[in-house]
Amino acid sequence: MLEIITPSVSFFVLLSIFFIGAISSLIYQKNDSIANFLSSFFSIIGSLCGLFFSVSMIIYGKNLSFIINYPYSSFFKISFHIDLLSAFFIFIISLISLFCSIYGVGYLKHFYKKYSIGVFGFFYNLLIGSLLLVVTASNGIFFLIAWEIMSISSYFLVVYDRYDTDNIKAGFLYLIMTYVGTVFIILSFLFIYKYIGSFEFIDIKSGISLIPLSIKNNIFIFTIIGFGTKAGIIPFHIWLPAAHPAAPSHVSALMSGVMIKTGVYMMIRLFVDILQPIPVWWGILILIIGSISSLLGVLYALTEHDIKRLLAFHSIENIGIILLGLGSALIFYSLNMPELALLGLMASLFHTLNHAIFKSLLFLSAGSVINEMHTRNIEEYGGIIKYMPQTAMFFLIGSMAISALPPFNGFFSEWLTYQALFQGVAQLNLSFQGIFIIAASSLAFTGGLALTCFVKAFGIIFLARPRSTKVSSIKESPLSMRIGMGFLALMSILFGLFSGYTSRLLEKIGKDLSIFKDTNYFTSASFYQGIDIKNSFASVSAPIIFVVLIIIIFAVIFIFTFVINKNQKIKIENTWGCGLNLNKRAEITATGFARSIILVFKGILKPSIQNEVEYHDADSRYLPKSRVITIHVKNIYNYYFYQPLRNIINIISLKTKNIQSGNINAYISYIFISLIIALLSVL
Amino acid sequence: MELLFIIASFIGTALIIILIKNRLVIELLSIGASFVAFISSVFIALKVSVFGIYTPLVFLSVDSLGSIIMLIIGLICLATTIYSVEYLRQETSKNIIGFTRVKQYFILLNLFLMSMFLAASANNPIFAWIFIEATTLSTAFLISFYNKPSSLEAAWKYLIINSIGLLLGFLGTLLYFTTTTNLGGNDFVSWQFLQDNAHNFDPMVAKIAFIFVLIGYGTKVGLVPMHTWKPDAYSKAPAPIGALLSGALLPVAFAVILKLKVITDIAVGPLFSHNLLIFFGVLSIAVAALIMFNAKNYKRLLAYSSIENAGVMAFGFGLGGLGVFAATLHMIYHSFVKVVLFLSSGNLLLRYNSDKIKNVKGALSVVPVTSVLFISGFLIVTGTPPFGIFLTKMQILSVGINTHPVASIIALFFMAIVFIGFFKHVTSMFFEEKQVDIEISDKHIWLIIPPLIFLVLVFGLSFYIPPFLYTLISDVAVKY
Amino acid sequence: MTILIWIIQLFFVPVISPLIIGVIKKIKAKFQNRQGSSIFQFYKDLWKLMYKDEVVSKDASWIFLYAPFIIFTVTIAVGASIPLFASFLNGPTSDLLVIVYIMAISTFFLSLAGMDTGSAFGGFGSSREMTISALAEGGLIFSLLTVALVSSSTNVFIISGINILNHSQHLLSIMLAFIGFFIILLAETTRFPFDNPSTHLELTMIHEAMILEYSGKRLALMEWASANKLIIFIALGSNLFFPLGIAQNISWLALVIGIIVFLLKILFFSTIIAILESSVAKFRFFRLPDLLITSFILNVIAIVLIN
Amino acid sequence: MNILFLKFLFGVMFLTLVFLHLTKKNFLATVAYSIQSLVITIVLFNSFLETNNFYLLLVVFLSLVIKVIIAPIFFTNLIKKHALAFSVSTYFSTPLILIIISILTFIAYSDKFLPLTSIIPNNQALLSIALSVIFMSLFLIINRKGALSQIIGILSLENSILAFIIFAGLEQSPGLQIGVIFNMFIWIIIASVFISMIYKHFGTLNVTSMKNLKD
Repeated sequence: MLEIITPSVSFFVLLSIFFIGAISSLIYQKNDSIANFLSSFFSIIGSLCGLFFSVSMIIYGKNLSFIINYPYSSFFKISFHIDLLSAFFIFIISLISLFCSIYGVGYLKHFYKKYSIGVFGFFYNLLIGSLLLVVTASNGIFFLIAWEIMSISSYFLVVYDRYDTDNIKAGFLYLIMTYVGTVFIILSFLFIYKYIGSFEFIDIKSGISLIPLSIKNNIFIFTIIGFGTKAGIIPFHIWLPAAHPAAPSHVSALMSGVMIKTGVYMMIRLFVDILQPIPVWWGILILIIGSISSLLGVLYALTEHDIKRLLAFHSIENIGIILLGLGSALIFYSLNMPELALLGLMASLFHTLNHAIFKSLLFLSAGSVINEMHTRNIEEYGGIIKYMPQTAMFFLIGSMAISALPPFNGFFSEWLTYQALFQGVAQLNLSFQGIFIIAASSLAFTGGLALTCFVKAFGIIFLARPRSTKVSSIKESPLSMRIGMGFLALMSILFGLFSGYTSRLLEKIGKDLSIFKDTNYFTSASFYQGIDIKNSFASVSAPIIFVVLIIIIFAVIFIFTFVINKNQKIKIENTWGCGLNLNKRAEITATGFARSIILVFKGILKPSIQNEVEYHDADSRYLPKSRVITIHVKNIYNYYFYQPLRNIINIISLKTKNIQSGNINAYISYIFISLIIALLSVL
Repeated sequence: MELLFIIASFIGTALIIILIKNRLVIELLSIGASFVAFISSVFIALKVSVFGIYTPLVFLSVDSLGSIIMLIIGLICLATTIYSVEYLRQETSKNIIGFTRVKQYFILLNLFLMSMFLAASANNPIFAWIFIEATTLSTAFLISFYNKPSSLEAAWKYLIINSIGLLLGFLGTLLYFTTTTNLGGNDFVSWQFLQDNAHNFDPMVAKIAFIFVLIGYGTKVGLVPMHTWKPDAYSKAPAPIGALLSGALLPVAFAVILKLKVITDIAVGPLFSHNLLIFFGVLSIAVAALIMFNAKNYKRLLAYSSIENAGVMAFGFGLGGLGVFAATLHMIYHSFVKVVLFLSSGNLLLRYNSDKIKNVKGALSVVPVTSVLFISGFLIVTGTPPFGIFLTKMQILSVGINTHPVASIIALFFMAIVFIGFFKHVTSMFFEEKQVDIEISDKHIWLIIPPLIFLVLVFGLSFYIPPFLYTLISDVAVKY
Repeated sequence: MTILIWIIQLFFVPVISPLIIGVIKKIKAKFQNRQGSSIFQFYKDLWKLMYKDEVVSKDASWIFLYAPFIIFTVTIAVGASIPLFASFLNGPTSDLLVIVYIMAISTFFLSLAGMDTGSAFGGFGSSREMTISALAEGGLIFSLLTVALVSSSTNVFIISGINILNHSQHLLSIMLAFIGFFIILLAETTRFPFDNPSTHLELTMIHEAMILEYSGKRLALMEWASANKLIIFIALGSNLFFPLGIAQNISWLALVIGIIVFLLKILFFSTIIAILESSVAKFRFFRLPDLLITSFILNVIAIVLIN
Repeated sequence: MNILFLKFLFGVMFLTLVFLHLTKKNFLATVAYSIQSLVITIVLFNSFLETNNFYLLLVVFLSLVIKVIIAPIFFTNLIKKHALAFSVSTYFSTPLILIIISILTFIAYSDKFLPLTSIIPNNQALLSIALSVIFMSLFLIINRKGALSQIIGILSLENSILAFIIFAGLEQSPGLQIGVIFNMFIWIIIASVFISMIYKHFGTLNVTSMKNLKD
């Protein structure tokens, strides 16, 4: 059965499902529930077909490419080329959009009377459709069209809740940054077109030798800026913590789980596949960007009190980890060690998949908490585990996966990235070894800090006593939202358990790329599904770890509850508060928790701590009524780079505005002067 | 023969309206006239796509570029007349203007459309100059329609600057006649005649002539150093007139420059005119982008966007070859999108009766359909991909990167600033919470249908170009 | 025969760890020239706690209830997969990173349990614990990495199998790595310069603060788990950096020698810790990161010096 | 008519323009303009004599009627109606104006514009005078702040272009010339209507009062 659905017609059926969904939900926008039903029905069906299509593509390992030429312009052809790499990304897109759409059915109910659901459905399906187009397009212009449709539709989803002004600001910042990124991408395609004369990826790949090295470096810089802005690497990340929280939760899950991966996809497609004979310093730069983004991403996440901003910063950190894998792959390939390059690429692809899964799980569970609490500030949460036990469980699984704790999928992709970096440290000479050591240390510190951040997040949100009265009135999220999250948690465990099998598939995907045609495997499968690095440097097996932990836990629980002191009485009392009855002021707050880490890293973060004290009566300063301490970390990128840039453009524009001085004599003198200058210059 | 229909219908309606008192008859007559004009321009376009040239009379001939422009004018005149009927009814209901003003409006409108059609189809350069001068005269009073000091100031500046520009253009066109005088006969001198014996044109005189023409008709088109009248005129004129000025008048003026450019290219070689056009094009994109960054009035914003697009067209035509094809396509898309933008800004003005950007808040909930029109118009005009203008801009840039890399990079950079500036104003106008006192109403059908038709038209044209139009455009690409 | 060795390996750590705590307390008492409790006192305390009733706070959730079991299991699992006296019990869970990240699970649940009861001490204890463990993880991975690079495999058993001569070429880097590892050992098991295990002073306690709310069986498990953790780190410290005396093949003689040598190593390590605890004062909290960063730098230098 | 007399006529035209730059009174400006258009009609008459094509006579008559008679009448009753005796001041002081005028004439006479002025070699002197008059009238519009003097500046620009064209041998067929003159006639009517409207709204003809259309 799988055989018949791989031809190109099935891809068009897949695309058409989404576009039908978009149009139909627009038509029925008058009645909210029908529009909601239609849009999520089509997106679910569409993502299911996407799953079948990509799985069959990967298993049968076939490439698909077909071209529809557009009659009116010579260089723009609607051409698709789906190799295993794009099939893998189609798999990620459809997996996450499937569960987000299921989640969305329940989540959209609270938008019913406020905004039109039909418009939401339209842009939501358009976004998923354009995501599929982005990862399969193989003509520069067609890719740019899909890329911009994706940005525009995600913009309209970010500003969907438009009565809140900072959503608008966030959306504005988002579209401006993506647009500037697209301008850089257009620039690089123009340079390529200048030397190769065509926008087709296949022609570019074959004619790559025509481009001189200096131009190739420019193209590299432009593409890094362009796709880096979309992927959210450090200097260009300022839109990500603003835009993702503004969007409805299942859209921000889709955006941070999948959309920023399109930037990574294009980096892989360009650097690994198309512009291939590349100099070494490209890989080194990506490695450095990866380590900076991962380290700073997690540090900024620690200072955050808004749950969705915290998760958005973690997306930046995980993109950094993916880039570590990619950077090491590029370095290895330019030092002609193809097996290690394949290992690095496998690590980054595996982490892309894992990050998509656990990040969207985290966003969805955070979304259902916000949906109940109507505020994103975690200082007002607390004790939610008693009211929303299943959401708490999903958030726990998500945070354990993201901080790479073993039984879950996060650990195994980070393990692979570690192996790639260790091979770098072991086999390369001194100068490269230094860079790999920096990368490995940043990965190690990021792991530790991510653990701290998610202890803070989970502890402050779900554990201990409620910090605001709203908590007592909330109830568990509706069924469809829990199903969405449940499946994602299951996926996170499954991909952890079968990490051996998935790394085999990833290796097959990697070998499909032209540069890895003849490289032999560096990792091999052992009979119990583990991943073994060559000459037994290292090996890990997920099922064994899982089985060992489960057996010992049940043994310990059995022994210590039923064998020793079976009839032990447990009394429920207040927490020991040295005689005071503990209210919410005694609990630790998010600021308190992160204060020590922030002060340790105060060189990088430059925090500013203000404390306001309110006294009972003004003159006697001895009886403070309340004391509020706020730690604020300055956004240095905004302060030192983006704000001055905006001011310069503003000043120049104010200067040019007084061309329009209102005085007619001045206007006529402009014409006269330009006439004289033109005449004198020409004659 | 259809051309005569057009002219006759416009002159007829203009004269009859003077005599009639009943308002409904006036409106029906003008709509009828513009409908006749539209139908006959379509016929002319079909004829030209078949025969290549259409000359009903000795001094009226329409080539491919002329027919495209007549098609544009025909479409836009129909839409604007229908729109202005409803627009003026709204204005009279808010008793801003009386009946005499309405009558005066329709007379001048018909004269303006007639002179534009004649200018597009004139066979002799001086003949074309006379009718472009006639368009300036007929629109002078249309701009000062609201009889407020500010609209009077705008009209005065429009009149003075345009007359100076056209006089310089007049001198320039006359200099082209040095090739013909030594032949003695001062019989009727057509474009083709000038083009045939352009080879014995003294190159230095040709250069001076082209500069005079570019500066002269450049004021009419609105390239940068000569653009100063445009923001004032477009912001003070009623919305349909603004649409006509930027949608229809701009291509007409551009056509004259292009026809004269062909003659200079034969005499002096293409490089001279290309460099000038590219210089003025990039300059217009740059200055328009920078001024647009903090405009305060959304109609002036549209004016600067027309200047920027005029710059893009000049840049396209300056590149030659594939660039000309893209620039003509860009001209068509831009004219139609500008109509959508101006007419929806007219609706905004009717609802908010202030054209300051800061007074318009939360328009998406107040006038939902108009805001959707305006936002999609904005997305089209700034060249976001799925629509046609992105393709034409990319084509111009990709042709430009080969021959003039620095200029195209500067152009791309400023196009980004245009998007950012325009987008900043659109978000501040459309997305916030609406003011309390404005009630939601978008029920005047006739205010919505014309811009909607044009939006659908642009959307359709981005994907499918009818064959006859395609032949016309490729013929233009060959000749110019 | 191997099953017997597996059983010994599994039960060795939990059985021996209370003894070590007793020994350390005895040596510290000797330094403060007082008699001190017998070295088996800790066994009795555990037995006593096992049979006492328990008080659980009403704010606590299931995490507070099940955390002790998870933490204890982690120490058992890690105890079973590291080389104690034999280096041929190679299992898939004995990869260097797996061990480090499984230990991270125990820190994760320990600090969550600390925060769960909603008392100020628990919250601050977890915050300090997480700060230290975040900074210590870098040093831990890199110190074990040096040894792994020397023996070109990250499997802990293979590292302990390498004979001592091979180390002699990289003596300097092994020594630096060991010093770094020893600092990390003190940090992870919250021994002296980082945290005073015997105090309940809320300004300084880290580990004690998190298990403040526990009582009865769960408190016993927590104490026992921290003792196991000490043994695990000592085992890693001794067998990876000085792999002499470990049984290479399954013969009774080698095994007995292995166990004896391992016990001597443990004794030696606990005397060092006890001497350290009674001679050095506890560092101020914000000087600890500098200590951890120095350990990290030492490990990096060690790696660079390898080749 | 011989070349000497034509040179005299162009000299008169040059002087009228210089006078326009310096005059303070609107009435004198209109008089200067009517003299100028008289010169142009004479020149047209001279070209009629050479080609004795009767339509040209019609053109001469039309330009005489419109430019010499009707336009000044319009302007004079405008001046009377609104009592605008004094034309508003200029941007530059009078010595500076003279310097700029001389620079412009120098540019017109320089060899840069030789190809332009030697379209017909023997009229070379006349054409360079005409070119300098074109530049001066452009400068007049820029320099003057009064609306009326700006209009007179534009009309004198038109006259100077006509003069240049006639002597560059680019004279058009009479039909087109009638069209151009008819165009000019409508332009004069509209301009005068605008002047009265400006006076009604702004109370003064000073153009600098119209500068609130900045943004």
